[in-house]
Amino acid sequence: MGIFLVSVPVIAVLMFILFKNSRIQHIISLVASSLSIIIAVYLTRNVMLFHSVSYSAWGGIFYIDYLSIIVLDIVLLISLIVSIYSIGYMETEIKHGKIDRSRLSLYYILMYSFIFTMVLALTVKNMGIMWIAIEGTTLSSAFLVGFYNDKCSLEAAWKYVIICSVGIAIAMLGIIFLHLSSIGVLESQQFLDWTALYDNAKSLKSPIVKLAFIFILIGFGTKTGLAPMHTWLPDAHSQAPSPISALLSGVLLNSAMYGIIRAVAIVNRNLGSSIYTGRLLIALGILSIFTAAICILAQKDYKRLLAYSSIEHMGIIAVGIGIFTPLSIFGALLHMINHSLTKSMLFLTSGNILQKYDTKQISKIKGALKLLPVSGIVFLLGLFAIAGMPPFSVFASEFNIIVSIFVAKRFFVGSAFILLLAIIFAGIAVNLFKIFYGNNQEEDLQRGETNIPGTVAIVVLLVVITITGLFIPNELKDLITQAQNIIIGM
Amino acid sequence: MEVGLATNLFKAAILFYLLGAAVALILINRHKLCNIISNAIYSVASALLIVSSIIKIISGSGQINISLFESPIPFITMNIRIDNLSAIFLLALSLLVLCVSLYSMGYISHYYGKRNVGIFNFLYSTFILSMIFVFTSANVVFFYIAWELMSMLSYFLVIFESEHEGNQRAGIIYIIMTYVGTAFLLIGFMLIYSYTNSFDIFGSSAAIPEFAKNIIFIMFLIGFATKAGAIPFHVWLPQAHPAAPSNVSALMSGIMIKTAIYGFVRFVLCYLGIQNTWWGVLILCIGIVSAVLGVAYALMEHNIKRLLAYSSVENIGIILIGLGVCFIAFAQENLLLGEMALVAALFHTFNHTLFKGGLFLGAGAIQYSTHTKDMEKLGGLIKTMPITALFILCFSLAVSAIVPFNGFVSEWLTYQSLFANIVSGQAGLNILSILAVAALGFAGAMAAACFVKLFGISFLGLPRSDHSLNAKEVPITMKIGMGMLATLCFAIGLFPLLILKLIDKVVFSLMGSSILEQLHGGCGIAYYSLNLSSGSISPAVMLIAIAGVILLALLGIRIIGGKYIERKYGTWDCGFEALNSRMQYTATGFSKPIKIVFKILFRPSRETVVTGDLAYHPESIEYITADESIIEKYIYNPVCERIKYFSRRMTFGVQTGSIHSYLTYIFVTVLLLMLYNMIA
Amino acid sequence: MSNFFDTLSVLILFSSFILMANKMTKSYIKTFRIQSMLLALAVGSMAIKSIIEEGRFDVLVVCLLIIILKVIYIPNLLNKAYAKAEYKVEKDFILNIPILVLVCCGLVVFCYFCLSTIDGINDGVINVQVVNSISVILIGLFFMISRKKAIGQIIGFLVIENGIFITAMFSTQGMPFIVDMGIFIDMLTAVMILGIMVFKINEEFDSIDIDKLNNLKG
Amino acid sequence: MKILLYIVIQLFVIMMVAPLLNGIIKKIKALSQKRKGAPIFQMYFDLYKLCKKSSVVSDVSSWVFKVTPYIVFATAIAAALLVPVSTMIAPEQLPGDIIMFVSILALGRFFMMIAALDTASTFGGMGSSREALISSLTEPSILVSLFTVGLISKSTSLLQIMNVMKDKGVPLVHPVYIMIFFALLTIIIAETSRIPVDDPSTHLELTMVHEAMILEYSGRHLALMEYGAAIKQLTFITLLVNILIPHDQLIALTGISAVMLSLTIYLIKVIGVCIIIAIAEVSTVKLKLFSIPNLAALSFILSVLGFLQYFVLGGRYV
Repeated sequence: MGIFLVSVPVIAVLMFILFKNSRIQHIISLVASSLSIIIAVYLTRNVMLFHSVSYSAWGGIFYIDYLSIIVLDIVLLISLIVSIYSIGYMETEIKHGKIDRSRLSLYYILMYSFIFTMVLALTVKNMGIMWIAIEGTTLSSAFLVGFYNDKCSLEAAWKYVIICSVGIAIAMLGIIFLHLSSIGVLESQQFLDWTALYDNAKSLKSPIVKLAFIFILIGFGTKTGLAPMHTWLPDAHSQAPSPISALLSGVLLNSAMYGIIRAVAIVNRNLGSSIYTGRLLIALGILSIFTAAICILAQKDYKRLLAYSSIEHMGIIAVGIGIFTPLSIFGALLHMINHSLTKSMLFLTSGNILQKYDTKQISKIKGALKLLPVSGIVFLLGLFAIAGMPPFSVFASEFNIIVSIFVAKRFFVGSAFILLLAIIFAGIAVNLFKIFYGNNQEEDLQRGETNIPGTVAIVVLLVVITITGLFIPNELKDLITQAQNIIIGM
Repeated sequence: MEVGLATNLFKAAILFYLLGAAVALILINRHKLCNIISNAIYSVASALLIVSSIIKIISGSGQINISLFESPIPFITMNIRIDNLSAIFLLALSLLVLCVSLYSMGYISHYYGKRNVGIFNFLYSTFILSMIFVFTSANVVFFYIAWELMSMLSYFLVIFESEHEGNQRAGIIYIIMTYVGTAFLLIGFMLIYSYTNSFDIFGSSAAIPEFAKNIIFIMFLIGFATKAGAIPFHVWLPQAHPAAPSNVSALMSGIMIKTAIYGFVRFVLCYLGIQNTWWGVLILCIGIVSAVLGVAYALMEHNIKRLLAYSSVENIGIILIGLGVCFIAFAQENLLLGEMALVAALFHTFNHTLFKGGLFLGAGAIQYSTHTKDMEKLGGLIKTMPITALFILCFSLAVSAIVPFNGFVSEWLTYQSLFANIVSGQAGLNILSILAVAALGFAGAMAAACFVKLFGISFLGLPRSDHSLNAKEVPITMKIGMGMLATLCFAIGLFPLLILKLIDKVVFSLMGSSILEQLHGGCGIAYYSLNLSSGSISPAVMLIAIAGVILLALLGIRIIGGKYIERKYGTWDCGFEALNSRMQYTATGFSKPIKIVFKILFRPSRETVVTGDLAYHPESIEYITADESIIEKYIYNPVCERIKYFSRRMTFGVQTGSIHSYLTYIFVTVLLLMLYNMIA
Repeated sequence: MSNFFDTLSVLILFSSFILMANKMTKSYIKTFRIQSMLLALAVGSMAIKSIIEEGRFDVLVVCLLIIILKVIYIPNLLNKAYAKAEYKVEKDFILNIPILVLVCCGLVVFCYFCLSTIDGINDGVINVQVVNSISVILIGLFFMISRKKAIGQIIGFLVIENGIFITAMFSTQGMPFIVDMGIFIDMLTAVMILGIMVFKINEEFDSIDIDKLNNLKG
Repeated sequence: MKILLYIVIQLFVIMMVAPLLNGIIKKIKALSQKRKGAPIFQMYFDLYKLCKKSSVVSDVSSWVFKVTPYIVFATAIAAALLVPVSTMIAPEQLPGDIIMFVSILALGRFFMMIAALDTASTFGGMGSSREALISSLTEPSILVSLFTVGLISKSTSLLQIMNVMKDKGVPLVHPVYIMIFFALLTIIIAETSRIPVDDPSTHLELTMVHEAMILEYSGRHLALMEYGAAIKQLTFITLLVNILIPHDQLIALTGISAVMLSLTIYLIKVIGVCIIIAIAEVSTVKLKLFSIPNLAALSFILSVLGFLQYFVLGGRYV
């Protein structure tokens, strides 16, 4: 079944290559993503029944447990919504003549290979292959970032590939050291297998593990967008087509963060304390939030602003993991989910705004609430949500993380954290709120939504994040709690 | 049994508000119907809430507990606990909401067809609900959620007329200030939790060390002072309150900023307990500054609603003076004085809710019939809108602390508590208290001037523009809304014990002893405290005296001078024939002397623009005066500029666009972390 | 045997010094080719060793792949990509060449100090190979920083790859086979994608000067 | 019973004496200018005449205009009722204290100010705006000084204060009271619109404040206004003399004769203060509006100094 999960995108890619008719391609993508959702649901059930799912195929490298299933579900859910959204979006782009119809299949091919690499990264237990998959995500999304083939997007793509590849290469170095530290502890068929590494973490060579960790942190941190390795992120997110931005920000960052979490779990178990990793993670996390705050204050481009806000939230998750108490891990995982949903909603909405106004400049946009009755409201509420206003879901997880920081008696970190969040909200309010009101100068824009299905999907997302702010199903809670136990090691 | 009744009434009220919200959304396209029905529902709900809270207070110091729901997410639990303190604030809230809702039936009618009344009423009711929950939440998380919701919803209401640039700016300043303030609150709550491991508002703070309590107090001070709009955290208030529709401004200025007072009493006084005298001193100082500066800036405004907003700052200052004395007294274990100061503060809170709400409704009425908020365009409205004029006169007298209206009684209590706070032996405090007395006096006189200006310029004299010339009296429902408030102000002014008894019960249930024995004598108030016995007043008697004298005067003059003969004639114009409305004193002119005397506060600037080349016959001469608040000029604007500059520099310094610098970051990070690894 | 590997690692390190000291685009590629040859030599000898000792042939395959890809294919690809590039000599660096080389020496020393304390790398006698190969990685990264043209970036990236590869080889006698394969595939695609992008950039900006790519800031 | 008696006597004394003072002051001024001047009782005649006259009402004005004179008059009287002319006739409890006293006067002033704006005349606006300035300048010092004496006698009730002061004998020897005395004197000059703050005997628009506000009034309304002003003035003087120069402790007699004696002494004191005021008027010139703050500041500083003298620095009192 897991094999199907991995193979669905591959098959989809092949079919895209075969069928050139765009309508058929839309259908294929819908079918593929909904199929993978169904499989994901099935897998989730299995995981909840048997605690983990693994397959003998390909030397048994496929292994899914609570942690990976959470991230996996996020990936597939977002990709379903994105594929729904993409139909309307791409059609409009073609109508506006931004791209010609022939590139549609390229879009889908790249998008599904992107999804494939992410699914692969989350379903294998061999760190080497996970690394390969994550490098794969860079390569497959490179041309998506540069999809419009203009100066800016090419530049963004170039920076994206170079910086991420270098970072990932450093991560590889870390993995090699992890491998080195495990030589003599594991026998050869379970080399680099993180379940094995985790089980025997106590007997690994700590000095090398520590060395390995810093390289892994830098490497995957680059992909996660932790400052100061975040520099590729605003460019890529702002230049990619909006659905892809949603995928990048809502999904890719989480997959990279997943790698870090795995490493942290092993290292902390090996060292027997979270001080070593905690210092680094909290430092990088706060630094990311700070950088995001500063940049958001001075931002003129709304997609870049959203991108910086992603950096901020990755920082928050990093801090949560750095604290490394059950509560903070719970908060971090919950925050992963909430941030993915909220942020991808925002990026998709920004896609609608972009298509309506045909500019990324905040100053050129006025009266979004009038022109886009649905998207406008969703975007406004979404901004409140991403800033952590109750009753939206981001608030709940942020609150958990903040509480855990203070319970860990790290008062200065906590206060800085809260104040920085306030500054970020201020930045968003100052820069972005003005797009909603007033009347836009050029009158030729007519009122109303393009891309109805996409808008419906967005509204669904909004409803979801509003409800989950106050209430989450117990199954999800168990899932997260189990994952947290896996990380903490109980 | 009574408590049970109160509980059920409370639940019913909540359900009614929800119902109203639902109705507003259902009838979203039938503007008139939607407005009438939902406002009727809100009025009913408020009536229920009034009864419920009164029953609650009278029925003694028990508590109403309602558990709403428990979320699977950690800490997200919502349960309600109403004690007398919550109840008195609920009473104020519901009284105001009742009047405002009646008023809105008429007031909103000018939105029909233009704006989305359904959304408005939905926001309106949810806003009220959020405030109710702020007053009644039993755990910090729920309080925080309600607090944030209150800010967000009120923000939406502030920018409801969002097509004006000014309103957008006001909304942004408001939401930012309140969010940052709340961040400080959150830090405070978190510190509390980190020591006590509980979010229970009614829990004990024994586990918190002294030092931490001071920090927490500072955090709360910043947070709540921001919401209260006390100087120097007030900048949002004169922006946001005028921007909102008037019935919302009435709610915001009348009760929303009081949530901060509730917060002070609930969290600092009841939860933390007063540790040091300097807490009270700090609050007292803030109060003094707010009272003086607030009214001073109010006097300079000629936009009615901005004037009222600044006057809210002043009244918050007066309330804070009361609170400050209360805190000082409790810090020195002077229970009786502390309780009286608390009574004074709560009573003034209550009164301010009534008359400031009324004033904003009045401003709304003016705007409704003249379509302007600018005094310079008004005048002579007393002829076209006599009833409204009468009501606004009452509110003006009340807010200027003049007998026989309610404002006077609470200020009297504040004076008395300051009076009692002065005992020989504590030099610093004495000086502070006497300064507070002086400040109160100054504020009182300035407030009187301020509202003479408001009433005199906009209602008396000749109409200064067509706006006021063709004004019409407002619909009956609006009059009812204002009238009820005016009546309340007058009644409470005459028989203060009506409310004082309730407030005394509140204080009794908080502090365990009552000062009702000191507040004796039918409708008079007298206060005797520790070895000093000071005066007693009786507004009613004074009123009777005044009335008697007036009758006597009428009688006497009738006897001496015979029948009253009156000749109508033009105003004295020094023989210059064509006296016109532009020759009246303007609002600006009225406050000019004070502006000049207190230059230091207003930084007045003026310029004369002469167009046309002819030296002696210019085409036009334009005379522009401006003044700006020193707080903005010297604190907020520079800071904002710095932040903006810094952030832009940083942003372009970090995100340079050159891939080499990006790679350098990674490179340096690698080296640093390797060093860290070597050291750690 | 280990002396032999030490010598090789030193040579590889030295080759990256040469790379850093270079100005000519062509000689970048040459130097990289030489480095890859050295790498192949190391891996090859290791392969022979492993065949003799354990009868594993996968290392040999890896060695062949290196020869095919890194020694032959990629250099040719790069040469083609730069055949029509308008410039042959790189003029401006962030620092001048001698200082760059000195900085590289500093990097080696730094690595030595940072790693020598770690037991596992320093069990009794310090594992020179690991130190050298990590220095190679850092130098590769530094090379990317120091060169302004796109080719500098690609070469630097490849040098980093080499560094990682020999680290893997020297420290752990080779990663699991499948991982090696994956790495190769990734590297190949990466280089191809970069090549394509270089073409596109050349069209859009009519130059491959990376410094022209600075529209996205703030 | 006693309260009724009090009201009757108090009203009688106040209403009889109040107009007299203006006469006296005017007389003294005239004599000092080598004029004969109007008879002392001139103001009674004026009031009588005004009552008989019909009144001209501006057609712009509203009911506020006509109500105001009665309210001003009534508030003046009501305020006067709070300041007993002699402690002998006073009941135990009065329905108001310092703060009530100030607030009652504020009521009258409020109406006077809006009435001035009611007629749309420039003078009125000018007058009320200046009145606003002056009142807000004097309010703090009047409160501080009254509070100081109140604190010394541990009460804010004027009657109480007078009683305590009475027991202190002749308090003026103590520095505190001297300062309070002069502070209050300055306030009286400002409040009763006398030179150097205001010139009651001019209609020059540059100088007038109080006159500008009642400029539109005529007939019985004017009478009430003038009478109210006179009563207010007397009330302030009573406040001053009965608090700071108590005399009842000197009277050994009891019964009606004592009251008579006390009242006569009271009259003498009042006239004495009038003479001081008159001398001040003749010996100074009217300040320009923007120098009034200095005067107010002076009186404020005096009152605060008095407070400091007593409460912070010393703490001992006679």
